Amino acid sequence: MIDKFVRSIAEAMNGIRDGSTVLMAGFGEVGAPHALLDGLIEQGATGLTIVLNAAGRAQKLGEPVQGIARLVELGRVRKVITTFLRSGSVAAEAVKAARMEAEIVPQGTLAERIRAAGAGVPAFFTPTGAGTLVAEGKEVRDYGGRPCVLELALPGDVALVEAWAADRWGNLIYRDSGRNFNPIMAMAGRLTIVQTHHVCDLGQLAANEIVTPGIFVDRVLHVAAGDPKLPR
Amino acid sequence: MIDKFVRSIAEAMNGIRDGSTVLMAGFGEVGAPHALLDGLIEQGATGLTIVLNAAGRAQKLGEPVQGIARLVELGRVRKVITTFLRSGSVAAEAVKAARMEAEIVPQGTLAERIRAAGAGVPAFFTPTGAGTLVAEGKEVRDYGGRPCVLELALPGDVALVEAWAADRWGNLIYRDSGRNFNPIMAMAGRLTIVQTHHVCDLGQLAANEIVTPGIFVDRVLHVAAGDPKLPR
Amino acid sequence: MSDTAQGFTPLGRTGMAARVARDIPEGWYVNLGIGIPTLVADHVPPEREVVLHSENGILGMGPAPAPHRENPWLVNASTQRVTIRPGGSYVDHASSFAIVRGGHLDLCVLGGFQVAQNGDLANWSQSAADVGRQIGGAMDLAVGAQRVWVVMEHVTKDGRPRILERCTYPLTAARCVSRIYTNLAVLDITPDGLAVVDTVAGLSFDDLQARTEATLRKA
Amino acid sequence: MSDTAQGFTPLGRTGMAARVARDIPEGWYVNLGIGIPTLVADHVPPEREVVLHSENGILGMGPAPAPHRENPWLVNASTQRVTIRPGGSYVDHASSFAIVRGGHLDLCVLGGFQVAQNGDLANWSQSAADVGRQIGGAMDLAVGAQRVWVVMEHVTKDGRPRILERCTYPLTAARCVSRIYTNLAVLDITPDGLAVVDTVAGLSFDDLQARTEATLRKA
Repeated sequence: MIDKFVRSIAEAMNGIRDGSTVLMAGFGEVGAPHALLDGLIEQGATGLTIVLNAAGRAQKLGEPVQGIARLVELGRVRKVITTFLRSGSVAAEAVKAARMEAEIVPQGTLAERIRAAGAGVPAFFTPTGAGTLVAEGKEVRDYGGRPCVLELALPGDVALVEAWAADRWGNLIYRDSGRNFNPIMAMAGRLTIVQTHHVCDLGQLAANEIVTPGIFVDRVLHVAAGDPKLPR
Repeated sequence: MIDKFVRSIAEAMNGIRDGSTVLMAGFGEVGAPHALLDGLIEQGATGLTIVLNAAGRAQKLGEPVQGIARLVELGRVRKVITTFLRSGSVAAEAVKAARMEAEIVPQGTLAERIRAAGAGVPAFFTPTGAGTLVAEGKEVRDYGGRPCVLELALPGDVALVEAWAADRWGNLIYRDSGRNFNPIMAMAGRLTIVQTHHVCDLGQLAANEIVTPGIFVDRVLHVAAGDPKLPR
Repeated sequence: MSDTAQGFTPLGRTGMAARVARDIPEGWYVNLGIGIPTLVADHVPPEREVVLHSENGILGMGPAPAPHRENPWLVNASTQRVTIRPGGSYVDHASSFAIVRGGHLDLCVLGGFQVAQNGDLANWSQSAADVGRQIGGAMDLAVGAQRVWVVMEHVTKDGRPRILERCTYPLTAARCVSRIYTNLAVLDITPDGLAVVDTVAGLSFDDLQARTEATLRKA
Repeated sequence: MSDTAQGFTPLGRTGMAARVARDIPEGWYVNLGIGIPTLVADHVPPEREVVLHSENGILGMGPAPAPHRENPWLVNASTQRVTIRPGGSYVDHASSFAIVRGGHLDLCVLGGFQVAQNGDLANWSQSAADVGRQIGGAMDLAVGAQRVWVVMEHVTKDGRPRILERCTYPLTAARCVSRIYTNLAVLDITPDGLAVVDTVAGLSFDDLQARTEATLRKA
């Protein structure tokens, strides 16, 4: 019997190695695998490359340092690949102090690079970023009279995903704008680890409504995380 | 009020021009827009490039010449782009007699080229076809030690799509293996025309279950076509 | 600087948003960027069906929810809680930017730091040396949407022009902007240069030109 | 040619399919090509969970439906009516081949015209000059799946070998096959050449080599 459920955070995080590239889903706290990120902080892997939409908010005085900011503060992140590096964030400070690298990527290019990795497409051309700093050092070629930049697939050794509901085959559905990067990161992770709010029996998720088929998923952990909170 | 419904096949087909590239969805008769194809035959546009998974079956003696075979027989097709050109089909005979061109494409490359067109990606590399006849005349480049072929996006001037249900915004869902090429062809058509089995009120299709958002759809025609039939 | 003393009243943020909204016809698919562009949604009359797209995979986004009716699972690209209209739908991030890059949006309204007379846009960084960099979805939107309108103050806080012969900040995209809405005027970017579509009452063409580096012409 | 007179019995189509099925462990994601590979599904014991993929966007495909229980909206890549198992799902064609090309299938079982000793596969055309060409999904499957097993008759109808030093037909993909199941034997393609895993009872190594152009070695 196929059963991708694991029983603990430790089991979910087992085997993540130093130097891994970790894809981390979520957009504006919604659909973000917070419990798995906490698990990764606990697990100890270092020298990580973290791929995520936004590398944390401006850190306010006295506010606890959590999530990606915590991982950066611990010196465990070698590089972030992101679309937003905000001034005043722990990540921006680490970059300024040359303790961490940052690659800032247009959001559509980030999404397409991740999907390409999952789809076995090693590289593609996109008009996004042509004629900007983003194109520096990259091959540019005209298609239909428009300059286009060659971008490479961005696979993850690990993908951390949050689902609304999952079954033992690892089939997933998402809730509302919690979908965001989750389906494509699930595709692109060599080891895809999911935290899910709800657990379904096999067959309970309708075949026409499953968004991520279990073929993309390796491990599922049931975490009734509660509703996403807005940044204060 | 946005209302993409049209009232007749003639209205659905209005304005399709000679020389158009037409994307035609369906796989094994399931999810195939038969009524729209009949409408195209009626409408009269010629010099067409037709993109579809399989360019018809071997024609049996006495069997009526229908669908793509009929369009080819009428001399209206300049070229087919397809994954299956079957010996004994009207299309294969037309190619043999040099009355029509054919480009035979691996199925995954066909699907990805169509999706790329819809996604604004003008070209991509794929390992599929490297070292085969498919790669002839194409740029090949190594990624991760594997030769990969540069393939171009394949947009349609027109896409013909079959849905299970649609609303007036053009939101679509599909039934079972009737999904196949429909969502990607809907994305890639400059003019996307849909025949739908069922009509829903706006809001009746759940936001989390819509497969093709109406942004990809231009016209919808209600055609209660009945169940797909197997080839005899 | 009080321009009212000079015989005209610049638009506020709300006024600028309302002016943009006036020009969006029914049936368009539109992405509204962070800042003033987000306010545009409040000024499209509810009976006019305009389908709003958000980068995080929403089509058919509705207004802010009523108090105590918030859906914590539904935020826009600015991380504000929003609603979804009947007919709305969700897609993943790759599909969301397939919509953007694939040319499926009729319009994107973006904020700007600078716009050049050829349509070049700079809206994400004031220096190539900046560490804090926030590209987000702007580069994709700028190259992908059928039309890009920029809404911004006509000049900087210290009075320097933002509408330039050539951008000095790092570009978001080249030759992408077709129209600029400012607190003083609406300008079209045409093959023959910048054309003034309209101005706030009491502001003369020469007054506007004085606040604009690029050369203007009457439409 | 009756090989039974020679002291051994070649496997039939069913026997070949059953032999392949024996080697597929629980939990694998598998695509079964047209022809004999399709029959493999019937020989995986129902209690062994193997998830079958079909190019037209099905995961978790089940066996043929009972009579009068057909779902006309559900066909496999060979256009035969099939069923879907609990846990099955549907994806669009681009996603279906993202699964294939992206390396997500543990195994693909394909038919073949010819296999070379280096793993080259030819299974779609007997001549570069053919007009009828049926590539379908084979090229994507051959490059994308983690393992490619080929199942085919050991020799052609007129007795010529199909397992060659080098393919003479147009290639489907280079160096993709890892194992060959024939009506006579199971062969592994290894860096050291073709290794015989097993043969039908009564068939000697020399008999097998006589029917094979490429050089064999004992495993």
